[in-house]
Amino acid sequence: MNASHLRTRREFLVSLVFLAAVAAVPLFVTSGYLLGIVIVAMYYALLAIAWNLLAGYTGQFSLAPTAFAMIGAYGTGMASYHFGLPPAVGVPIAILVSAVIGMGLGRIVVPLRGPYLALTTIAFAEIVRHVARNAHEYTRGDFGMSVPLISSDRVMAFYLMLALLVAVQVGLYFLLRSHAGLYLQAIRDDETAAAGRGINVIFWKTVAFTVSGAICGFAGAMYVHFSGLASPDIGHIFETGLVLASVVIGGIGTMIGPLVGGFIVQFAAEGFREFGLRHMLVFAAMVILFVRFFRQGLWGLVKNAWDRLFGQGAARPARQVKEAGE
Amino acid sequence: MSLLRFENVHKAFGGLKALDGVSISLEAGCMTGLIGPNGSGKTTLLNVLSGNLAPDQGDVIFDGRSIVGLQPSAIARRGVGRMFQITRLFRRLSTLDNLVTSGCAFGLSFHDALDRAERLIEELELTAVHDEDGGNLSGGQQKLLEFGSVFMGAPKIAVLDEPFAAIHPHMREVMVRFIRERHAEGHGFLIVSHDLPVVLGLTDDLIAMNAGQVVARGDADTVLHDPLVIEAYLGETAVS
Amino acid sequence: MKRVSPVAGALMPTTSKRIAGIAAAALLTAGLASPVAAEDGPIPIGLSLTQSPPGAVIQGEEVLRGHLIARDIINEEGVLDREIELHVQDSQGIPERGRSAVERLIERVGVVALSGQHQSSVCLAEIDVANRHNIPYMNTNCWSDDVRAAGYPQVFNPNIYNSRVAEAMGEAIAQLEGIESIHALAENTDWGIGQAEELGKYLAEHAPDIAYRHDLLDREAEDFTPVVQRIRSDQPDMVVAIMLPPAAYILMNQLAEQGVVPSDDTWLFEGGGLFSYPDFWDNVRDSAVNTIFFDLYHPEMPLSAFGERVRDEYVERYDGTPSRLVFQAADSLLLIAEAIRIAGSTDGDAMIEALQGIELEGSRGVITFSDEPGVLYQQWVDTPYVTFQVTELDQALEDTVFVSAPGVEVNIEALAR
Amino acid sequence: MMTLELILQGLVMGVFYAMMGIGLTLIFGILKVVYFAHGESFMVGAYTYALIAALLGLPLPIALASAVVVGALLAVIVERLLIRPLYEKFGDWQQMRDEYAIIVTFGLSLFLINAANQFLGPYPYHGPALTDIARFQFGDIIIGGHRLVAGLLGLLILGGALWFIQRSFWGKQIRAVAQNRFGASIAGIDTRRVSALVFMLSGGLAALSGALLVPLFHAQPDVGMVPALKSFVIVVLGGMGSPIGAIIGGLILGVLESFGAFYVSYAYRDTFAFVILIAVLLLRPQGLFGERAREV
Repeated sequence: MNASHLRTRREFLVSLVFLAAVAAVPLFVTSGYLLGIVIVAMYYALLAIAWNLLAGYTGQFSLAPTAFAMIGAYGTGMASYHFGLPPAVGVPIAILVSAVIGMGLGRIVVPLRGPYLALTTIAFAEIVRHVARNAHEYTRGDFGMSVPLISSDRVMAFYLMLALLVAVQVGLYFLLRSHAGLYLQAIRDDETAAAGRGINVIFWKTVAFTVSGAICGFAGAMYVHFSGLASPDIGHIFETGLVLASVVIGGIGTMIGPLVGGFIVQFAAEGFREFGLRHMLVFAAMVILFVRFFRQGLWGLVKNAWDRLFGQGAARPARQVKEAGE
Repeated sequence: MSLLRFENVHKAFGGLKALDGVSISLEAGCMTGLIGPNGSGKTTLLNVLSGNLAPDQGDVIFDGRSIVGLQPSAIARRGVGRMFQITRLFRRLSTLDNLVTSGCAFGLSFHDALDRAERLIEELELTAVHDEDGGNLSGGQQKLLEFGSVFMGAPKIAVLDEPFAAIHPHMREVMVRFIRERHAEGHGFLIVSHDLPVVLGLTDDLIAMNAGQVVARGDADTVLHDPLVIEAYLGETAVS
Repeated sequence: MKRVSPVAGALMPTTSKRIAGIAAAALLTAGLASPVAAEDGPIPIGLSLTQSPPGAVIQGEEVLRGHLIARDIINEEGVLDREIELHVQDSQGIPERGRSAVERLIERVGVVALSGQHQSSVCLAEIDVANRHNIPYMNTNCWSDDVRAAGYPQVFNPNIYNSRVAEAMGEAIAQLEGIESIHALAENTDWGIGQAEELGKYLAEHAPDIAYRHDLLDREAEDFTPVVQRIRSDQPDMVVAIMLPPAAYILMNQLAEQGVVPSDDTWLFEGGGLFSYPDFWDNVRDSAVNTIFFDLYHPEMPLSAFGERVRDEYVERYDGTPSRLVFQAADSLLLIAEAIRIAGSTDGDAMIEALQGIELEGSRGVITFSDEPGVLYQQWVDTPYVTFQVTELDQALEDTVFVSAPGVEVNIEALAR
Repeated sequence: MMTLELILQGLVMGVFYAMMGIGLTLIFGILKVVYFAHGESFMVGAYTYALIAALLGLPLPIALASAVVVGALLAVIVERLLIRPLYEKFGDWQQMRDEYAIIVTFGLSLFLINAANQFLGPYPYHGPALTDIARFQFGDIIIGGHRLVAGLLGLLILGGALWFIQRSFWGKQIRAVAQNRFGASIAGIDTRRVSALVFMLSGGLAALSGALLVPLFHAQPDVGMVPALKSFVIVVLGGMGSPIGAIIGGLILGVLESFGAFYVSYAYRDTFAFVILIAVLLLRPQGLFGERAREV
């Protein structure tokens, strides 16, 4: 077994344990409010996972995850609002549309790196949001569109969202386990070297954008059928901030980090309501502190603590090898 | 018929003519050294070959077909293995994964890639850092790893840009041995280096470049005594 | 009616439930757990309003002030010998946050009624929750017709609604003399677009000679010079602004900057109820002079004893003139308190029934709710409104010139130009 | 005539955009990262001017100067606390600098917006105009009094900033660090001080831009978001790292927006910038005045 696969499998197994714990929540918690929080947390986790595929595994620092959620949301929203189509038709449309747009964007931004990519994608996200806000005849403008609920039963909605989350996580595991996972990480680490080793960089980057866009679109579509409203706020720049924060707090470039991070960010946002007015303030401060001082994220902290306690890594501290080499 | 042919290749950056009508022909299984002072156009030539730069004019024929305009990855898969002057590898993948990734990309099945990677790790004496992230390896180990990555495929020609710069003498020995063995198996080599002694230890076939042009081609004796080459190196005899 | 608190259920002290409770508490932050109100303690009422961006924070502050004042007045006597206790949640103007805020209020705090929302998009998300939990929902200031048309029996609307505003503005405009062309500028929300379109419809019917056009503006924008230039070159007889602050302030100032208003040629009609915002004169200067304002409150409007109390308290506490939002908020809470009193309990059905038949002297008139379906559903149909004209810089509301009110003809002589 | 007026109005807006953009482009120049909290320097400048001039009633020049000082100070503190690791620590940090820079400045932006909302309240503040003249009229062209005065003042300051960057001793050091941080440090340039200087300069200019615009725009917590996004656009338009490019990019964007809003759509006024951004990045990624980076 090689290291990347071992790491991926370990993280995947831990994430399965986590998801199993989440699946048990409705057995103990009947409060619709709490279930609602967990559903929204799963939405953020999905966006975080999708963004992590791009940024953490492929090195493509896109700032458009919530734009794709919005595309998905409006895909099913407009299908339902204008044509009366049910979610069973609207959601697949939403996935298709966001995947196609993801593919287009991915293909277009192939030559761009780092800050240039960040700016192009934020511009794309802002254009999508501006169109949603201003194309009133189609999108109903700033107030958004009412969308039918996928299920009036919270527990049902909960398990639908969970099913999506599990499916995405399993799908991602198989993607990362295949040679594709190695290719994406190779592109992340050095695009030129990847191309020099025969990896079709254009193709794989586009794949990453397409898959990521489709997951975001799927999540956005499910989310509006839960919340009942497709609005431009889904794509607000603050929401993008929450997604990035989820990944960073959980641990970027890991399978488990974004999943847990999405839950943490949503719970923290709700929990800080206790602070009344200051909740956004506290939350922003937390993001800064985390990224400044705990940059490996929680998963990194857990892993280090584990290694220290149970020794497996103590024999070969990575830092020393590196210092010796330089 | 030759394996690789540069036909009157031109490339300019602004007003600077980096390549000014270069024509070179290399045979299959060659072992050729490319020498020349700094800024003579060697690296630009390699970039044109590997598809990282498009020539302004001229053609590059590899294995009977023009490769101008192809993606770098496609050129690599056709059998041009490239090692960069500044070591390029996948810093957050382990040594093994670096090799396996390259192997898969060159068309091996996962299991074949794994087998070959293990053999190469042994051959290149990288066993101690088998599971270490590429970014944590020492400079010499990284160079060896990059070397191994190129040979996860079956390059018809391996292009090495300054492969021996600033690495431990023992690792250099490993590398030289490795090159000799592969050459014996039929892989061609184009070695770009300032380090004349090492190049001369490997090959007797030299190409000398200066100011974007090929100034001499032939065996070491001829090339090193060519007046143009001496002129090019004048003041640069203390080659690094 | 059975209304077992789900939270109480989850925290019941059987072993498995206790473990679940601990697990939930560990999962969430510890702060989330909070006790459910006791039967004889204060009556918890939930407020969901905007306290931080990107929502309309200024409105939220006014709504909160109105509720605080009304709470103190109501608590002087108490309701069913209990006090009213307000629980405030920040909805940030984001529908999803609003939905989660009211769920939290209902399930964690156990509020018996909801009030305070002032942004239509958030209202639309919140009323579903109120409906599901059968909790009375007092719509303090969402003007969107859709909130009414949803037809939820829990939702009561003691404020004005879009189509009525457009009608009121149209009535006043149609009576002005010499107006041949109107250029309306509306923000890109249901509210702005709805009003601009309704106004166009009304004018097409009642004053077909007036050439009417409207443009939509982005309420996030900060420079409206191009549209102002367009207006300057077209020289319409009236500009109608249907925007909210801060975009509305910026637009008005930029109209003045280009000399479009105040002028002899062009009226400005303001349809967003801006004048009564406490920061109006800090932000708008020349362009306010000779502008006609639509609003829901004017000192010449008769106030009830309750209304006067609210006004006086506001002046004393916050040193300014209260806006309509303060009265709307006070009315909202008063209605809830009265409903509890009539129902004799905090049961949802009983309160809703009480509200449906209520006849309550609010701050600005007797409030009743219509049962006609559609945009009038559970709407206070006779919501008072007023148009008035500002004639001087820094004018106080009481010194402005009263122009018209429901049933009152436009006082054309009074109008300055 | 309308054309001339649209150009003039666009140029004036362009001056303010340029004041934002020049700082962002300098930061990009020396650090090669996107700085997301730039809009909050603008916000801080707008508040400082409005509060000092309107509430304390101090003379306008003092209010303007205070805005610059507060904006510069904030930026320097941010540089010290959050940005310095970007160039002090290598290894691990190098690998996710883009991520770190974007997330930390993004979080900072969120923090400052909410701090303003918390401590200064949600009410918009209006700053007094620099002149009592309501508007200037040249033939059919009308331009607001404050707008013109502030625009000219801004132009003057832009000229000064440009001189400072291109000609002064410090400016040369900034450009040396931008070209090659390592080389500059070997040549004896204190790169820390240069970084601090760049943040001071860009924070001060953004704050001044906010102060000059507050009589037109009003200070409120998220007032900096739109200008910040616009300044990204002009930095890309002008070529990342190029101060002259930022100025010309700002002017071009101002004029394009002016025409776009007038002839195409008012509602989409703020969308044009992003379309321009994507077009530039795809067609000419080095911008109008930037140099194409050589790769490999």
